[in-house]
Amino acid sequence: MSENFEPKIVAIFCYWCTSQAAELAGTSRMTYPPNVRIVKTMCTGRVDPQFILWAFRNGADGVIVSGCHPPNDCHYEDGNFKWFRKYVLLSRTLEQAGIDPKRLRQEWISASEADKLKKVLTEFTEEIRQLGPLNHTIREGGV
Amino acid sequence: MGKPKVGFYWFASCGGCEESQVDIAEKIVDVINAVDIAIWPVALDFKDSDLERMEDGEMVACFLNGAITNSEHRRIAELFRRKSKYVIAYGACSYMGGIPGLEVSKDKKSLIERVYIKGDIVVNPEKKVPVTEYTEDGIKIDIPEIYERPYSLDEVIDVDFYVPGCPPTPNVFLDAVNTLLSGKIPEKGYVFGSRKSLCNECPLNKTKPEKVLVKEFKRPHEVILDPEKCYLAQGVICLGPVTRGGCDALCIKGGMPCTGCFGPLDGIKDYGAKAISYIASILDSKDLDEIRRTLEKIPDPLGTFYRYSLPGSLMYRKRIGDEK
Amino acid sequence: METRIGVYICHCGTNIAGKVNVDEVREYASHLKNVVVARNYMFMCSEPGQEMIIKDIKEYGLNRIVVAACTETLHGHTFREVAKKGGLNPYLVQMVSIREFDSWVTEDKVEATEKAKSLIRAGVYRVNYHTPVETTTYPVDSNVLIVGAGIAGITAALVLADAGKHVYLVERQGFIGGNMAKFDKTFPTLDCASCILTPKMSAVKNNPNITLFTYSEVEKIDGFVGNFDVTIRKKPRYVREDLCIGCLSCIENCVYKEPRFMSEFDEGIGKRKPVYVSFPQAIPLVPVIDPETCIQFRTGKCVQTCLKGCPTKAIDFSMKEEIVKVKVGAVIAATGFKVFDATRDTKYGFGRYPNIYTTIQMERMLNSAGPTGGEIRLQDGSIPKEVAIINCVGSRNENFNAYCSRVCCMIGLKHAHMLRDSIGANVTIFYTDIRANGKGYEEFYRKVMLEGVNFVRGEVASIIPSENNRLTIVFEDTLLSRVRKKDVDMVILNVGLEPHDDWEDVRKVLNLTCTKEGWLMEKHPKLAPVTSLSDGRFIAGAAQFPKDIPDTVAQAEAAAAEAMSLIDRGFVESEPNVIRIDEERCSGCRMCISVCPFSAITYNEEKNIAEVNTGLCKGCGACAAVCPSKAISQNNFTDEELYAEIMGVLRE
Amino acid sequence: MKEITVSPLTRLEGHGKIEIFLNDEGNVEKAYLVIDELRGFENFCRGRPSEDMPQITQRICGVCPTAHHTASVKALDDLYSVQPTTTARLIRELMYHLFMVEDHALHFYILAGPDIIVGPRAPKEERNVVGIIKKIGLETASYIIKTRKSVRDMMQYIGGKTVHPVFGLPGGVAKGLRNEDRERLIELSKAAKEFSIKTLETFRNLVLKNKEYLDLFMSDYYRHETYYMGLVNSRNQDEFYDGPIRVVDPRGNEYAKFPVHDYEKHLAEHVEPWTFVRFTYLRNVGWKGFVDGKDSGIISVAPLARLNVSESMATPLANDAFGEFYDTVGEKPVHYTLMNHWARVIEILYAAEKIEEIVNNEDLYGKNIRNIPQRVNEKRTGYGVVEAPRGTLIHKYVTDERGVMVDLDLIVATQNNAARMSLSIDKAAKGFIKGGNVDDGIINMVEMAYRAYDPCLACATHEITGMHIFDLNIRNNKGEIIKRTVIGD
Repeated sequence: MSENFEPKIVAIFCYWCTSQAAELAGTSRMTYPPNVRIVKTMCTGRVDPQFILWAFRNGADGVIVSGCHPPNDCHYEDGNFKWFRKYVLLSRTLEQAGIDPKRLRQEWISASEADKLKKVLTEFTEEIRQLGPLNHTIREGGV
Repeated sequence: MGKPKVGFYWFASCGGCEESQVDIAEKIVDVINAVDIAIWPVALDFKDSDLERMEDGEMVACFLNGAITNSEHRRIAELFRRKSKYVIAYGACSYMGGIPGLEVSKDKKSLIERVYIKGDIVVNPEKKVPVTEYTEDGIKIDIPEIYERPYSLDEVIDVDFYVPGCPPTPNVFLDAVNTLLSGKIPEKGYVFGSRKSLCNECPLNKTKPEKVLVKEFKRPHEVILDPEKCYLAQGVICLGPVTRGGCDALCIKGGMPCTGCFGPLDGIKDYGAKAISYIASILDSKDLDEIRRTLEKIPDPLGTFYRYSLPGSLMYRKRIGDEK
Repeated sequence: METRIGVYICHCGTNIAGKVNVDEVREYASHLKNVVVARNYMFMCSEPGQEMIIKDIKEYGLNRIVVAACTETLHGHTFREVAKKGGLNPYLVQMVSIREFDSWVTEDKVEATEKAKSLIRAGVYRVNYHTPVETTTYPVDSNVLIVGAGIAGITAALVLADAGKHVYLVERQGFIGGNMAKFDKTFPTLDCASCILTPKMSAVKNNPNITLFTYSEVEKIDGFVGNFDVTIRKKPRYVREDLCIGCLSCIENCVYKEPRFMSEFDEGIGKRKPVYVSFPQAIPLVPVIDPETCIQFRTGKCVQTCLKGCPTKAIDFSMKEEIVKVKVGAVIAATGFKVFDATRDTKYGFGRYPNIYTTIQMERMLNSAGPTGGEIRLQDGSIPKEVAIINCVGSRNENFNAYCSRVCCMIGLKHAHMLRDSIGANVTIFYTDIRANGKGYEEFYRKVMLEGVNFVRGEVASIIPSENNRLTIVFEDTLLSRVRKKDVDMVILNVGLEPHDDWEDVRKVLNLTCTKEGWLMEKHPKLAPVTSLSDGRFIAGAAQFPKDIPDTVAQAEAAAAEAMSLIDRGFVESEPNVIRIDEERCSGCRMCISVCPFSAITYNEEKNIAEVNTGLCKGCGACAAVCPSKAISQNNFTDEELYAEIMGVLRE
Repeated sequence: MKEITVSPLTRLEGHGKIEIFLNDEGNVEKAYLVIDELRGFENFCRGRPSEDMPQITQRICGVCPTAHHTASVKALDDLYSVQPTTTARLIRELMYHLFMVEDHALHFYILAGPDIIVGPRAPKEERNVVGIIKKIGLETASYIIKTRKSVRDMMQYIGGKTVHPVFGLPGGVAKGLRNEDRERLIELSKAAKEFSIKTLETFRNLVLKNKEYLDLFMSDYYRHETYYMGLVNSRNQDEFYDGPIRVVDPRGNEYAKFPVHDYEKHLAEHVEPWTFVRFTYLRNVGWKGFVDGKDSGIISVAPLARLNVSESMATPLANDAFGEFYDTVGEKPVHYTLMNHWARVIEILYAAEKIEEIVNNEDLYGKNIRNIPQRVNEKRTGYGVVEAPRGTLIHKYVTDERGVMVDLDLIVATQNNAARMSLSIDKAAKGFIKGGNVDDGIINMVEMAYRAYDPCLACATHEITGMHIFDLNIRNNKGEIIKRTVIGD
């Protein structure tokens, strides 16, 4: 693993909880590694496992998905559970396929937990740095 | 102008694709009358040399089945690409990698050891294993370079159309042949078969409740399935919703759920991921531990959801040439 | 049409420009594919900033806008309006947060600049796939459905009716008033419950804007916010409301001379006849005939003295169930609570030994209109001298309900006071903690203490009968850490509050969410306590969680105000992020229907496809994630937009 | 001197190549059958649920999927200690015998047919289906195609799919038959029987009445005296679905008879570095290299072997044909490789008679088609065996307590024949190629030596990825490829 390896991390956050926490982290001027790039969906229930694989395929070394705390915080009743179920099954599949499941992280971060967001993102970036690059080349062709 | 020339060929495959072509039965006479089969190893004694002698683009179409697993396959595939106007990936192995594509997730070294040294009844005290270049008493035998993993055809050459199925049904094969003969050439990347999923043509779809929510996924040998009721609604994994139709729901009519050999529908980037998405989503639980426990009972997600499509999936992205 | 993108990078004073090299970023952005113009500016949200964009739209023929500034939450609306003014569909704008998600959270300037580039790249890739989104508006029906006619439902109904809205008030019991109608006095003011409730009940009856459905249940609610279609099932009471004059002579003339059957209203300590009213001032004052106990229904051979005695011949044994359909714009759920069934916790001996009552039975006993006429007597007819009140029965207990039922402490204090006051009994309250945190509550607690009521901080282990029909309470005195015993004549179990047994069904019919115990869920525990997660459906009273009368009334008024706010606006705007279903691709597999939390998708059997009601769709996109046929796409969050954005943040 | 490349080899199920080395006189020094790819079924089946094995392992071969499917399901029965119900077993057997009829017919008419019907040395443009049609007439050809189709349609009805059926589950089958199916089945069984009688007649007319052919069939170039192996029933009669494995020595005496659970005691595999196929041989006789005779453990399987291990056939017409076969050839066991073709058509007749028997069995139409296996909470091992058209096929599975595969061993028919096939290639090449003279007809006669086994190299190389490039290289004794000549030029 090269010394100057900078992991690329995609963070998919739900609009109502974790994106708001990320905004709060911003307004509170909390810093975390710039490796993390946030992509928003309305709900983690919208997250299709294809997005995760697409991110890995396009060069992500780690992907984190975070939504509202279960059981009741989800703005759409139980989107967080829907994501969690997909996450559990996808994680096991990644492991079988030889992709370290640690590269896909799942969190619950509420709108008020900017400190947790900072901690998790910092930790995750470090963890992926330790794991090293996921050597997958980009395939030709666009979307 | 003579009859259009077509070719059939096999790479790493099981022969089921050829069977499916032979299974058009009496219609084979029509096909033979309509086209000039330039190469078809299962039935005709034309050789590679006949292929090499052809002009570039001399064949209108070739139907290539089987995955690409060695340098010889690749050479022949490239030859077909040159000689043929349209290349059709025929069958699940060629289209998506197929069942032997599951090999992708395994370690090749352990395989060699398992098969040739530790095989259950192998007697091999000298630990001889096959080599790619064997020399003895001035005799030299070459074996083509075997790739680290199987590839779907479009990972190796440009493919125009796809005929799905493991194997394709005779009907979908005939559809492809007739479409091409009619001159109504579909757009590049077209996959023959239905535009809709298996559910659309499944005889059990009408028995499916409006909401399908499952408390537990059962394995087919653990229960007696009601053949008159949607298998998914009975808690058995059926990949009908995520699988292209056009197969006439043969497995369903045979009393078993769909395992996905026709592959994904248009616009789906990764079959297995999409299957995971809906299977996981219909699990009826709002308890994190219970979710883990219940999903743990699906013993083999990779083999279940990527049974036919692992090499061509988003999971793997190393292409030929990237290996070295 | 050719895609022409304009990229606008805001300095936000030094908030962004202090960390991000905005010129470098602009230069970078200007070379991205399809970008026609890229600019940076001090304050993009300012009037000149906005004007700049509008001018560019016209001048450069822009058809997509990327604004790299603060966040969507903060200024998304602003820039959508800008696009609109420039003649573009507002959803052809993509906001990229390079302040909250970059300059404010990144230490290093170079890194912040690089990150800004990648975020803008993602925005540019994404905006290529944006399509115009049209929202629609729907008119709102001005009628309101209120489910449950306890004090919460009654209050909300009156507020709305007084404002000129028409209310359909549905009560499953034969008479309105709910639990409050059973009470004798209310804490801490000790005013008579019926004195304050009865006028409101009459007002409900007399208000032309209120249509009252008693002995009725809501069968289902179709439609969506502003346009609900409600189906109400009226059970037959066998006394016709249109003919009955409320003289109650049918009850008097019943073949049963004496009441013989357990009265539900009296919580099992009083009796009624097969034809009955809950209490003499019941609203509506139209008796109900109980077919389970009425001889005519059981044998078909009654002499029907009730009918003979009825001056208007209002009794009609052939009445059938009736289905009524109404249209409303909003729904208020005020379905109330039930009390904990004290037999479930066997250590209290409730139901097995005499002289053990629940608080709600005590309310009936204390009530002068109740079965005992307000007399407190032991079963042998004597007056109890020693009474124990045991708090937290079924509450604050992991085996039953972990939560505090909030009202019991005050009820216990009230009963202690009333028992001392009326019969001079010696009262001991066994408590866990006394919680008296309302207006005047602590003062009342102090007053009762000074009156000589005994307080024992104790955990009751068991109640067993002892000599002379007395009861022995074995308890741990938690202050002394000692097991003690006390003999009493009567025990009052201060039972907690619970959701109704059929809360799951109610929840489904009303399409609301519940906590795991079954309490209705509010949209936000603090900021939206009367709004539910389903648009146009509001919640009031103890159905949400145990609460006392003042809180219940306040919440009911708030729910009424919320409903009114919706109605008076007159229209609802559809959610922009709704989904669309492509008929050509849909295979009718129904996975989307299985995951939709809002029942917005239905199955069209004839066409074998799924169809969405965009009025019900809230735009979570769960179905789009699931759809195995890629037939569903979510506005502003299509697969292509998200793939492009993910690719954008990753590509160098 | 010339070098000959024939690629791909044709009209077989599988993939590999033949390397022939010539000495200075242009005679064959040594010929190798080389199989050159790795498919890894024994690798990637690990970690898969055992109940998926019938559907996964059959992807080894699309020509004989029913054989793998059935061997696999039987291994699962054993693994879960559950017996199929009477009805289920009959359904499986019905499917299996239908499969035997169509598969043997495919080989006889389509794959090997050109050699027999059109002629070994006919021009290659004619050595195919079209040539056959020309020779036998469109009407007869249509009859063959239609009969085969009706058999395969029935297989689809029973098994879900013809190629890669889905119906097998431990303890039974997924789908039962109904009383309404009876008429169609009886009709089909009659058609199959008629077809099999006609096929035997065709063989008699083409080969037995043609001295040139008969001489070729009984040519020493195609003869090896080896051991033979196959399943038999309790009366030592040819059996496809179940039974003990019987081995006879080159003289025809019983050498061993054992249940499949004991296969590890009796069989062993030899590895050569120049090919990916493993060579099965008799462990207790031992590996003596590529030689035949009583002291060499090389065995042979497939139709000829099955007849050789049998004392008679269980059905009357097939038994008559069995008698005729041994009387005509005049030895037992018969050691001529090409006699596999005759044995094959006798087996078609046998299978057809069995079908007739099964469809008239009332139990076939029963409702009880599954016994549910008891949950296994322990590591288990299960064995399954069938006679595939191409010979004895063994599946052995080892699972963990969840019923997930931790290990498996597959002994496939062509693997059992691999050593003898190498002998055949070598012997035929040495016999036919003299003084460097090679032409298309000669090469085809070498190819006929392996084709008679109806080899399924896809099967043989289940551990091998891919197949189908079947080169024929002829080199000098220094191993150099000398000159490139293309057959047919």
